[in-house]
Amino acid sequence: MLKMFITSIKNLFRKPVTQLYPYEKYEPFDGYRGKISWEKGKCTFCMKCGRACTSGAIKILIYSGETKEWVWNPIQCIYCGECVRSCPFGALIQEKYYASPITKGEKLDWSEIEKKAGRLEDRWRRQLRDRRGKRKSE
Amino acid sequence: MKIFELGKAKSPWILHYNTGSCNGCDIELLAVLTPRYDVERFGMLNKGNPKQADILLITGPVTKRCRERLLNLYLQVPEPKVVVAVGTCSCGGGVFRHMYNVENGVERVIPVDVYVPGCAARPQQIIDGVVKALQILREKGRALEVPPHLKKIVRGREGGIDRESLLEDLRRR
Amino acid sequence: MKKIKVNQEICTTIPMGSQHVALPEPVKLVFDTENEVVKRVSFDVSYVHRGIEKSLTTMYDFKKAPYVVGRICGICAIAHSIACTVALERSIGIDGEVPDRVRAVRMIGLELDRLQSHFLINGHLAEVCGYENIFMHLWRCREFILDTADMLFGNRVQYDVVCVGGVNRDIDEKTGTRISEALEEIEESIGFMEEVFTRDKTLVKRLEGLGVVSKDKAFEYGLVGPSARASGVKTDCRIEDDWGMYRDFGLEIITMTEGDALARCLVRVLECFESVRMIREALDSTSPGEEIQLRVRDNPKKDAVCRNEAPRGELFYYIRGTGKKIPGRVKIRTPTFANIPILPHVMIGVRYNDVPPLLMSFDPCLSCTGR
Amino acid sequence: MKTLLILVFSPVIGGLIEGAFRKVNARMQTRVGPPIVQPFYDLLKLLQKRPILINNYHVLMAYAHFVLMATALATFLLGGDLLLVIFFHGMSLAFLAMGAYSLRSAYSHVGATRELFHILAVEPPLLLIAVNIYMNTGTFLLSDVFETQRLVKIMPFSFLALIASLPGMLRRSPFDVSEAHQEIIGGPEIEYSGPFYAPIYLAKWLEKVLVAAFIGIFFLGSPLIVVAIATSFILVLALDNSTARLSYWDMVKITWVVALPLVGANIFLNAQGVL
Repeated sequence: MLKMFITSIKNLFRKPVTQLYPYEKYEPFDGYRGKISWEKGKCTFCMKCGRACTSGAIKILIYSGETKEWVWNPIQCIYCGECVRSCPFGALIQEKYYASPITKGEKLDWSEIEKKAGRLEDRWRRQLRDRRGKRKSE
Repeated sequence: MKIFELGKAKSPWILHYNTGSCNGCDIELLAVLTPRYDVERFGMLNKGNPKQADILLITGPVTKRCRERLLNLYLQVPEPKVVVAVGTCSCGGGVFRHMYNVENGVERVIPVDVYVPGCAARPQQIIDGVVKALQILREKGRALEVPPHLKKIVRGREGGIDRESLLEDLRRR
Repeated sequence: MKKIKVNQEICTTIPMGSQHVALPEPVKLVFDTENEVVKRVSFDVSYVHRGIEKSLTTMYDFKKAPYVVGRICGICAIAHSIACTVALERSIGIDGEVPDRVRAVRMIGLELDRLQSHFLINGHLAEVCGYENIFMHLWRCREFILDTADMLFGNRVQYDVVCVGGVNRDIDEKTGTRISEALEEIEESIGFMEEVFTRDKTLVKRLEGLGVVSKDKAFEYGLVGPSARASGVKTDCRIEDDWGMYRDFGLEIITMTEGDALARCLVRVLECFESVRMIREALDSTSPGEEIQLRVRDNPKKDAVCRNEAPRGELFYYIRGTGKKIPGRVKIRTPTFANIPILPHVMIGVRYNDVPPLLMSFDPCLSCTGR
Repeated sequence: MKTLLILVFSPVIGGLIEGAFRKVNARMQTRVGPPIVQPFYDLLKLLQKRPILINNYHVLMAYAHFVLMATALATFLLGGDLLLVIFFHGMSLAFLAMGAYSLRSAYSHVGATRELFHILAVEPPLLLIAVNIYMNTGTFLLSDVFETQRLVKIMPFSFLALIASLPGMLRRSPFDVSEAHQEIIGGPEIEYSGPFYAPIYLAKWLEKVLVAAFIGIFFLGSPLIVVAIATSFILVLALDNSTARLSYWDMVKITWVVALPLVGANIFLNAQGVL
């Protein structure tokens, strides 16, 4: 009790330990598991990252033609880094900066994208099955 | 008046509710109050009382038992109020998405204004989120200043939001 | 249970929860009090049930399981991850091949987690006693531990470092030396914590003799972890089911005999010293550069259990392997689940203002219990 | 004119004292803390919130609490009767408790009961101090008391008794039982919100000014008056930061055991003519 009393009074004349965060820039440690960045050139759309993702934050939309899309949802990701480790081509890199908060307007409609990805995957699977069936019948 | 404008976004009192998160974000929320980050710089106090709160910080993917409590808390906070979903699981479910006892995220129950990502959200991210929430709080405060001759109409329209109808809506889902 | 007659007419019913400042988690306690003395308690702990056990047998394959079970509880996340991983490894049959370096890294993770958890709960306990300054000081000290974790594993709370067959990242020598420096600072702050919980008059006055659990009672109710050790029960799963190298390092089990709230705090404080020693031993015994991840080819096929000592006590995992990617059954028994039944018994006869410290001294983690 | 000045300036000074309290408290916990004008921001915000009414009586009691606290302060500063000041102060706290009893909230009831114990703990030492002042000055009328210089010289033990009951009066740990944030979340004021919470918030400032004035009585005519007030407040804050909260029974016991004998000793010594 007495010690804390003296410490409290001493603290009055010491510098506070607070980091004035938004005004003072903060640099995360090296190796902090932050945002995931994607390089288009290296990606082959093998879907390994999507399958490795625990929380389903990566969806790959493969439309009928050559148009393919890699979607990552920052507010669904749990930042475990499993997708980065699973990528065989090094197309995914984990930056050391954390994602910033977003407002209502900037948010992706994730359930819509989930549905869409599911539909596209189903179609793609069906096509694959049909092709295999054709090959077998031949 | 300009002097009234000052008070709008300078003293957010927070209410924290855990709707089934892993405690990770909750302890980071407590850590935000401690000397290293000290959000009392922005006048933020952990009031823990919905009637005196301005900002609701909600963690967790909203389990089915929690949602009525969450709605109750939301309705008890006087306007203007801002809802901040802290952490991945309150934004969209995170790893709990599509589990059987979970509503995927806070937005399914009450309107959310700011989404703070991260699992668990860092104190820096939470501070960023609160700063963003303060801007929204200021805007919402302005929207409340309705001219007096329109007040009657507005009040009539807002009377439509009552607890029973919202609960009914929840049950139907 | 002590039978005390409750006069309904002069009773004040005080609900606590599911939202309350002293509770970071949703739990509802209803107290019937007479003149602020608790006469009857009822508990409701299942606000946070999310269905994780079920989802592990339907949604996620076993390689994702360590990440999912880490989200059961953010305070003892790595304890869950390790228990799950070890159980899975035993089920696959590769637990003998796990290299020493992996065990060491896992031990460092677990002990860091224990340190921060003990700091957290002791600080929070001081806060609910109305001693805000200690809360601020202990949590300031806790930031050193979190910084160390941030440096090592890349996150402050959810380390996510454990995977089936190894760990995700190794500790290189440069970081190793930096940790040894940080450990000294941490040890200093543990010394501060010890001084507070032994010397500070008002805090000791409030906690001493509060919620006494005798050794027999502790056996009877099957208490685990620091709560059991404070009553004199010598139990520690790190020794009993050693997945790491605790037996080699000679881990000491700290016990006390008083069994009150203060003893529970002091057990935690003394355990912190032991944890620091374990981290030092683990850092010195192995060197980086070895293989840190085994290739896992098989699926879990046997029944396996793992008992791990989480910061709150014994954590039990049972996994039934079926030879498929998804296990047939996952059963989790968490420490708080064992510690809750005694709470109504010790709370009766206590003044309402002593209830939050008493509750916090058992270190309840409802996210674990609800799952 | 003087009345008007007091009415305008005392809340401003009270707000600044409250802000300084929060700032110093934060610095003692090695934090930066809010800006010193933070209480004014809080008040402005509270006035702009959408009102939520629970019952009329509840709100009436909040205003009664504020008005009586303001009356107590005005009586004090305008040189009224010291006994009246203490009576108004106690009455105002009682109104807060009565407002809290008008609801069905359990926390509110517990808080109100504790508030009553609070009055029980704090008012007797104050009354005895007033009696001691009467002994030395021959009057309860403050305008006459103001003319006496440096009361602290002849009644040092009474001053110590006042310091001992300060944590109780300012609701600081170890005696912050009535608002006990971690137990009953603010106690009697829990159900007030928005503009109805504002009078209670203001009354808190006024109470601080009242306490400061009470300390000031002992140092009248001395240049140290401001220093004395500031030091005693800092001591209270340091005590707040070095103790845990005790129960309400301990509060009554400790305040009485420490403060009452001190005043009694002073009265005895004054009667004997030693001091």
